[in-house]
Amino acid sequence: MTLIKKILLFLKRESKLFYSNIVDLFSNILFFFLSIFVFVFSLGADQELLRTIGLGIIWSLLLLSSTLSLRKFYEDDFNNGVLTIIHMGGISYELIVFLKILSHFFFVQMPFLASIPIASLFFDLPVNEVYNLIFTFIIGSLILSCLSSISASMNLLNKTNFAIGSIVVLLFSIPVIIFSVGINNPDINVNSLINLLIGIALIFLGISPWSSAAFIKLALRNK
Amino acid sequence: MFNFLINPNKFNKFADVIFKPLIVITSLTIIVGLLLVYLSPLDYQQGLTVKIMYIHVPSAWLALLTYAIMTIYSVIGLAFKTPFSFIINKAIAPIGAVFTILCLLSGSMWGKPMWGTWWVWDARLTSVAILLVIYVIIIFLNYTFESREVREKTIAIFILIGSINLPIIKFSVDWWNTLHQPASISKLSSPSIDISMLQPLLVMTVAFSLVGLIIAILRIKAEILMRKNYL
Amino acid sequence: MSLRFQRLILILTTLVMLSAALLLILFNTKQNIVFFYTPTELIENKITSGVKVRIGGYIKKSSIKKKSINSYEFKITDNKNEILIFYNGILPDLFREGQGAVIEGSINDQNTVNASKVYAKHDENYMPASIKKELEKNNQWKKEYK
Amino acid sequence: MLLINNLSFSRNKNIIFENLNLSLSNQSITQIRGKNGSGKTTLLQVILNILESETGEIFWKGKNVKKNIFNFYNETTFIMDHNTCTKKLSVMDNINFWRGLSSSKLTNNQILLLLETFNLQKYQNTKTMYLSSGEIKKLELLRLILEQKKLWILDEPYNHLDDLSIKILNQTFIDHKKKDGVILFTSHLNPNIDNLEVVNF
Repeated sequence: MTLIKKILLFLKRESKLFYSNIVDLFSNILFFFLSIFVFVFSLGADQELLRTIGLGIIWSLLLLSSTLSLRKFYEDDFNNGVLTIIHMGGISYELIVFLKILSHFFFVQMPFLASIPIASLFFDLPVNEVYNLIFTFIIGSLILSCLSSISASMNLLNKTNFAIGSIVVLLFSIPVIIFSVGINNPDINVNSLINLLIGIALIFLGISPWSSAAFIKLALRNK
Repeated sequence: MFNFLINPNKFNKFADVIFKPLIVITSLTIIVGLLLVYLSPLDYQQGLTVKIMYIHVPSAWLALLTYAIMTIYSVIGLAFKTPFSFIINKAIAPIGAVFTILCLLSGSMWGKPMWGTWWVWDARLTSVAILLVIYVIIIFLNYTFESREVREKTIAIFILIGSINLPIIKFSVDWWNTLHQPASISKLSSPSIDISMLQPLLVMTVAFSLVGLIIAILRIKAEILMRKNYL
Repeated sequence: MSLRFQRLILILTTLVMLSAALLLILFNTKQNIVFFYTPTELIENKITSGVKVRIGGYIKKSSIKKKSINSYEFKITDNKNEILIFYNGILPDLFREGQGAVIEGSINDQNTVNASKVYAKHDENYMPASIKKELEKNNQWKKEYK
Repeated sequence: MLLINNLSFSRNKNIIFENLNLSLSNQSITQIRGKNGSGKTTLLQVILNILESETGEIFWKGKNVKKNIFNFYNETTFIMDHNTCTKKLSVMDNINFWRGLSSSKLTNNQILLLLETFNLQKYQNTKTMYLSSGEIKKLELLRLILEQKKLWILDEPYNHLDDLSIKILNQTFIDHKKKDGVILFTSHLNPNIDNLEVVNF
């Protein structure tokens, strides 16, 4: 019982932090829209072309925008020792990572959901494609949260080469992109594809607490 | 008995004993293998191009085998904190990368005349390309972190995460419609490759593994020497 | 709750998640990521013309017609349905009748495709040319697709 | 209460300490005194199992700490040498978070009273990033009373404190000692506390 109370407490703290950091979130969304503008202007206003490549561009820009908030994931709590305090409060590091992933999913990725319909307006995407995009984004962003957790905890360990974290996110997001964009193939079995995406999400949800916790423990030991 | 697989000193001794005979055997196998490849018949469809297979298939197998070995050693290293595991991980990652590159290049050279293209984005080719990227990241990670313990453990964990890719590579041709042909040799059925072509393929595979083993021994010994102060 | 108990619960959840993921992936791989469609799939799905597709199948026996230099016309079949292909360009070595091939191009109407690229697909059989002759002599050579 | 047996720790083949024995009895205050960089902080982290010792065992109330780590944490307050409060949250939010984590039974009124004694009540809803470093340190030390734990482990508690606050802190130590408490802290200073046990490091 006390553990559940502490978990709720943790999530409450995350939500408070979310409100105090809301400017960061809006800058991420602004980055997302500006990069869409850059894309549109560099390609020219060919409506037909934009419609065919729109989905791919939106997905890859969502991915890039989510790597922006990568450093925020653990760094603050790690540097001022809050992670240790929380652990001493009786929550294992694996559980902390799991909760962090959930709160990242709700507080960082979900706000992007609202920006997707607006972004698809710029590319004049058909309604069913937007619908599919939102659906795959909900599952895909959960995977992205797991990946961000893994690479952010990896970044705690090195103080110089931050590119490596983004590389890891991009590398493991390849299957997400393949299956998410594949959904708009006209004669694909949508159900099986969604199931496959859920399968990938479950794999990463399963392994990321262990690997991130291992990285965090390593980082604490070498602080 | 198998202590030399986990103990650096015993490995050194073992390597010293087998190294010279190994070189002799390897050169013999290479000569025999090349002769067999030279004498092997032409394919009824591919003609001379089939001989690229004798490089392509062994290097692909060894690329996977190297990664599988690294995965096993990472598990051992993380569970029992054996320093030798991390030596292996550092020493053989470039070997795996080279085999992967060899596999991709030879496959590309075969694909141009046979399929009509150097490269397609089908599941098998993509997953092997990802394997190469994983190898390259592992090599980069070796030069990223300041602390040795951090470096070794991070690489081991990363190898474990990346091992998801292995079954994807293996089964990609069965799960999905790919341009790449399915495996010709599997345990469950008799191989769909003629015996006169299977023989040189197997000998070449042994030869490739032995060459890989020799390079691995040299690299591992060098790595042990570099870490003499820590072991 | 002790650390061990938390870990135990987490290990169990991880195992459940991973096995569920394995089941989901194993039961759903077949249909979704396709490098190509078979002619039957293409006809059944009634794709609108102008869409880019890849079609895989076997080249129908004695259907290749060379109209001029580097301009060909042939049929792709999966023994149920067939599709007529027009292609301008160089064909790969392995491209022959009865052999597998993947065609990339845009659909004209129901049964014809304008190919922009032709890949020959190789099967997993490797056999010396001499043995094939031998087999053909003894009438043991079986080819499924004709 | 706390028994440390044959403890040693080394980092990258540099021995930080070796075969260390220490026992803290009930109702005691112990100071680990040593120069900067002598490994005081490391010792505290090894005792708290944040770092893993190479040899040796630690017992709390006769039980091995490693095997009952959360039971040990449940009776311990650890004050680090730097601030652990979240800078972007208000003072009250921080306090509520600590209170929840340690399942403390203090009521809101008691907490307000505490804030008053530390002269922090006007900052209740201010984000901690706007507080001065001395005030943040006082907020940090508030955790000692807030969490109501038996064992206090402090790393350099006297940093950033003025004379008055040092006096209050010493008084708090003595009060806690009288209530069956155990205190272990590191410092390079020479604090004015009766019956202080000093371990030179």
